[in-house]
Amino acid sequence: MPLDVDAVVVSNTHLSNDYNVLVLAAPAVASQVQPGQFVMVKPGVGDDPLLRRPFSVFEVLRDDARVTGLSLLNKRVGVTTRMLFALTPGDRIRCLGPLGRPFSVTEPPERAWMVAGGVGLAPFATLAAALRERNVKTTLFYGGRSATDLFHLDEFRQRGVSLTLATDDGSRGVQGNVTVPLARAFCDADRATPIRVYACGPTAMMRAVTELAATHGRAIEVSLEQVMGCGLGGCYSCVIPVQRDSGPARLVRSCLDGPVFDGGTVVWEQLG
Amino acid sequence: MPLDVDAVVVSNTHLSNDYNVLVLAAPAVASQVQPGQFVMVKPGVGDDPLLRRPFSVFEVLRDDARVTGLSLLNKRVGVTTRMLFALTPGDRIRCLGPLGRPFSVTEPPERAWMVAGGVGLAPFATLAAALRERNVKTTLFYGGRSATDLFHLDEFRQRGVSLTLATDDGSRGVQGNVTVPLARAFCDADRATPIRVYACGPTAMMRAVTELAATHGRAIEVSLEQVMGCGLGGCYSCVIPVQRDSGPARLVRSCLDGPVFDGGTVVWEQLG
Amino acid sequence: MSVDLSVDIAGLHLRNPFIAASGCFGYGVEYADLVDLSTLGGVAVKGLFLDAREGHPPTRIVETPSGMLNAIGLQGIGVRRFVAEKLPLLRAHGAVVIVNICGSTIDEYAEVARILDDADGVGALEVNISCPNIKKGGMMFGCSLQGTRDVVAAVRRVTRRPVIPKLTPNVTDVASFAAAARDAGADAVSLVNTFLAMAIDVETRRPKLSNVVGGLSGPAIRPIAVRMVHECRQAVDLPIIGMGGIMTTGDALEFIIAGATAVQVGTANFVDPFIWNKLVTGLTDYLQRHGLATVSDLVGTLDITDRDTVWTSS
Amino acid sequence: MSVDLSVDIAGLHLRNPFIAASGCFGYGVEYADLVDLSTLGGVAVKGLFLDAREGHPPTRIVETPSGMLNAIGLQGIGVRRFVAEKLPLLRAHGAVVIVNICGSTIDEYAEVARILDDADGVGALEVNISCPNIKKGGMMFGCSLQGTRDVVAAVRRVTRRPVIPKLTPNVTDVASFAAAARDAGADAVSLVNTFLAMAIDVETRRPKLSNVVGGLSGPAIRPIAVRMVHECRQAVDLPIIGMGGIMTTGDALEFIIAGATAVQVGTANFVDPFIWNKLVTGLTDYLQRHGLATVSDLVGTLDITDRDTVWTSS
Ligand SMILES: Cc1cc2nc3c(=O)[nH]c(=O)nc-3n(C[C@H](O)[C@H](O)[C@H](O)COP(=O)(O)OP(=O)(O)OC[C@H]3O[C@@H](n4cnc5c(N)ncnc54)[C@H](O)[C@@H]3O)c2cc1C
Ligand SMILES: Cc1cc2nc3c(=O)[nH]c(=O)nc-3n(C[C@H](O)[C@H](O)[C@H](O)COP(=O)(O)OP(=O)(O)OC[C@H]3O[C@@H](n4cnc5c(N)ncnc54)[C@H](O)[C@@H]3O)c2cc1C
Ligand SMILES: Cc1cc2nc3c(=O)[nH]c(=O)nc-3n(C[C@H](O)[C@H](O)[C@H](O)COP(=O)(O)O)c2cc1C
Ligand SMILES: Cc1cc2nc3c(=O)[nH]c(=O)nc-3n(C[C@H](O)[C@H](O)[C@H](O)COP(=O)(O)O)c2cc1C
Ligand code: FES
Ligand code: FES
Repeated sequence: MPLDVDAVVVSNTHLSNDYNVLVLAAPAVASQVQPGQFVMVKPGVGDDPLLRRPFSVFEVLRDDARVTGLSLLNKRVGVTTRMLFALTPGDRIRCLGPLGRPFSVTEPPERAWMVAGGVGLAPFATLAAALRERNVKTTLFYGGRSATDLFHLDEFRQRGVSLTLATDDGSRGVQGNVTVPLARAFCDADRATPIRVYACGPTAMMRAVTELAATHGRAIEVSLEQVMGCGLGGCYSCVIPVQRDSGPARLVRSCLDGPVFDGGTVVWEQLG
Repeated sequence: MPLDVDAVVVSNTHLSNDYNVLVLAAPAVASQVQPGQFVMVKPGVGDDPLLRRPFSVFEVLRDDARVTGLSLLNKRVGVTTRMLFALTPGDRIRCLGPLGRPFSVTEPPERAWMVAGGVGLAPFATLAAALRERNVKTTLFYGGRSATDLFHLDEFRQRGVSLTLATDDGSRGVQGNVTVPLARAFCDADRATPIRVYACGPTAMMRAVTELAATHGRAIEVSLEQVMGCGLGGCYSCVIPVQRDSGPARLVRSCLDGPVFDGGTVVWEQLG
Repeated sequence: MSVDLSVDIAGLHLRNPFIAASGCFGYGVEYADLVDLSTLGGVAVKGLFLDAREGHPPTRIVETPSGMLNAIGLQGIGVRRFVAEKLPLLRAHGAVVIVNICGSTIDEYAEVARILDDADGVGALEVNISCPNIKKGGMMFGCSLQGTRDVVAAVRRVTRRPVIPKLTPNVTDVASFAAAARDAGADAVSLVNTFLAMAIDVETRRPKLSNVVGGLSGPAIRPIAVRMVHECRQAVDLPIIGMGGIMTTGDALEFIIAGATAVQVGTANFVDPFIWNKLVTGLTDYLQRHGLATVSDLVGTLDITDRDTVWTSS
Repeated sequence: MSVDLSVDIAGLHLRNPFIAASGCFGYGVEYADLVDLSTLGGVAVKGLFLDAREGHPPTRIVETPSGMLNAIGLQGIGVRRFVAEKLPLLRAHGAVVIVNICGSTIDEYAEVARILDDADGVGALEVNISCPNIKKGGMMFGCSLQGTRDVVAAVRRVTRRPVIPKLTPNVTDVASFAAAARDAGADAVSLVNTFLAMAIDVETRRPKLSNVVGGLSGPAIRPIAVRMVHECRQAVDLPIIGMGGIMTTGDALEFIIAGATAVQVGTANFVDPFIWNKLVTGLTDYLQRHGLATVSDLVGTLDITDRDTVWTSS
């Protein structure tokens, strides 16, 4: 059941000039989170900015077994993300969640390939933790502009995740888009081993990953980022063209039916 | 010449649940301030709240001889004052000033009586400093709801200001409005000694002080708080009915012609 | 002091004056887990045509200063599926249901109304003649006095339910539209719908909304909406459901004092889905503080005793 | 790349498209110490009647979400004192002066215009038929097509200066008013003036403004104003001066792309009196980045190629 809490900022760690990790004391929300779900947050006072903004839950934080809160991986792109970047401990923000359809957490023998572009890393920390609990062999394909834009690598490694990195400028990992090493991995993979692919990042990247997965006959789940007005199915702003059976594509609300979709059902050419 | 600076918050001292002193690093503004002048400030991001708000300069701060900034004495009453109350060091706010017509700083043998109600104390710290430079004998009549609402008493004493206090609940000084001890002082004062009265506080209080001063034939300057849109004469929002010669009252802009007015010229019964 | 929050609009009894605004609360059922629908004054469901509609492609909303533009395009399941699938659930949750009806033609409005008249659990019909997002229908009728009269009369003929036309603010004189609605048999009026508006992406030089223009809602429009409610109240003796940018109890009180018997809350529900309880508590407090026993003691009590005096210029 | 920011409006040459909006910049002289008036595109001075006026008693402004209401009531010194006392100073500072003229009758508009026609240093007349704050004149003319034509024609007859009626947004179809203005001899149109609106103090149940209603300005109204400029541009071939809530270069660009040749900045000047230099720098950057040599290469270049595809509902 989603809750709305006035969450206190516990810490705000700047990872680069644009990225930060914001830790919020919101145990009642955090303890319900499933991998791939999101929260709607609103920092600041006044009616401008007006609407909340959706953010994947990055980490669920624990003190021993007790859940204490959650973190967001934030990238500055506009007014709200700038505010989230500037917050200091003790500040408060509204935090509503958890919301949305989570990733399906697979089980052995299926393997998990998580494919992240930039801030698309966000949903994969919780997913990696859940996969680990089930002993799923997991690889993270992770691309960014350059080495300084790749974060939390050690944390993933510690969770037993194999890493394959790519950077636009080649300063770390393979040079180019994350789909470059991913395409190679698809070719190299044993046909007999089932693989489930999870992707989050720029739309063009998720589309390319979906096409690769289709070519290689792998299951693919994507976490889409549509503009959202409410996060609860009230406004019909967040629709995604989806084709689940024959007939024309239908516009479904990504806050209820997503943000995680079977990549094969998304009608990419009709997506904004 | 007024300047607009992006001032860093150096400190924010909470004096009570509603009052705080905000120190701003704004030397270029502060070094021009004359007693009774004000600044227009805007904290926060976004367009809500939209307009700046006027605040008297409370103190001009110095590091040895060098001016380093200024402080504001803030009382929480609405959206902007709530934001000013919540600021933390390192935050930034826009600060435009100094603006407006200052108090006339008198000279001996004239004595100065400063009459403050609540947050109306704000313009008197800089006035007291200027009076002291001229060796003017100065008294502060200062009223508040209760003892815990009277601030900076030691600072005024250190500047050689005599204090006469009043509280609504009698917890400090005379019980009642600050006009109670003031009325007595007017009666007790030597007719031959010239006295200039400066008042700032609730409108009803300033009106009462003006009437007392008129009765006793004393000069009276009041600092009025009209809602201000621009602080620069552009919007005509801040008008005050003033009668300077015969003929009807005229509406003059208090950001240019004030906020300090000769109390005797204000048409109090027509003032909002 | 115990206070009575209930109000009556054209014979429809509402537990309190707070209604979820059409298009901002889905079909109501989306919120049933979060909010006890029976504690709301009413639920105005998303605008319904006779048939299912696709709506506009994304981008469908854009945030603007203290407001938002929407061009959803009335995506919806059509009135028959609504009656079959959603209405029973709403009834089960104890919601007072106001159905927002749309049409591309007068006949379509009448047909939608007729189908709803046969259905159980419809409290009132809100006739959407003011949606700025569709080319045919909607604004076409809502910006013409004759169109307003024609649609209202056609719906009036086929239903026993209260008929509440929803007026557009995109007109010179909204009170004349309220009067036209009354003359054609309306039981009350809702106002305002959204303001026709647009936003441009200056880098691409293209409209931000796929539909080019959309409707502006939210606190930005509140002062205009309050003025329009005040004008209608002065000109026409018909119950008013007021809306436009209500975010707090204080905002709702502005509409009620200006003349609204009930209010709708739209955009604010996006920002705070748990707003309903706060509104009820806030209103209860206000009435108690002001020694008022009922909401109707407050409706239209704006005091505009002339305060003007004569001034000369400076 | 060097870019040319200058624009021509009906023969009036502006150094750049940024004009201080009437009523938001006093008589211009108030700002002369702060801002080099010759670096502005133009200065539209406070609305002037024939005689001095007292205006409304305070409270004259109220802040609203991302906007403000004003009911100043056109306090002013009258056109003759303006010509004698302010105009020479404005000329000395090198300002391009646009005089905003008002009248309670058509004769008064004409008389004010005639006096200004004789004066040196008047760049253009902006005819205020749209101020919502006065009972007679203003909106009375601005909300009627015939009134608009009559005022514009009367002013046209007595002046050689460019005549620029300023349109009210409080109408159903603003483009029809632009067309009426053009037919009556206008050289350009300004839009928008403020939106009639109100705010209520719920504790006292009295309007917050002494004048009950006032005009809404500021970023809150921007999306509606941009839409209206777009509509006028599509319907009428007349230069447009656009305004309403411009706070940044990006906002100004929305108006220019929608069809405005120049823009006015009002409320933003209250928030940031040093905005002018930022607007000029921002526009220069934008033109360079987009490889455009002049502002007119940008005017009305909104691309509304249809992006709609057919969807079915969900
Ligand atoms: C389910 C979901 C999960 C997300 N998780 C994260 C996350 O973990 N970390 C993170 O940094 N971001 C995440 N996002 C994206 C984040 O919501 C947007 O960056 C944010 O809404 C932008 O807000 P703003 O006020 O800073 O930008 P605005 O000032 O509103 O807009 C700036 C620019 O961003 C674009 N934009 C606005 N909203 C979105 C959106 N929802 N998606 C993409 N672009 C948008 C605008 O079109 C505009 O060009 C997620 C989005 C969704 C839908
Ligand atoms: C020249 C001048 C100097 C001032 N100096 C100080 C100072 O040193 N310290 C201080 O705390 N305050 C000072 N004030 C008052 C201060 O400007 C207001 O308290 C402030 O504008 C309220 O802003 P807000 O956003 O918090 O309130 P809002 O949310 O805007 O309004 C809350 C309430 O305050 C009232 N209000 C709004 N503006 C004013 C105003 N200008 N004066 C009085 N009431 C107002 C409103 O009507 C409303 O009832 C001064 C005012 C002026 C004109
Ligand atoms: C996303 C969205 C969808 C809307 N859909 C409808 C609708 O279907 N029918 C209708 O009459 N009004 C519709 N409206 C208008 C609202 O019901 C309401 O009149 C308007 O938003 C003003 O209220 P608010 O400022 O509280 O949102 C919609 C508004 C929004 C924001
Ligand atoms: C305080 C104030 C006074 C105004 N006075 C006038 C006026 O005298 N004549 C006029 O045509 N418009 C007047 N306006 C309207 C502005 O010129 C402008 O059209 C409107 O404010 C929208 O622009 P903005 O949002 O940039 O302020 C006034 C606006 C404000 C805020
Ligand atoms: S965000 Fe409102 S319906 Fe999905
Ligand atoms: S505050 Fe604008 S004229 Fe005084």
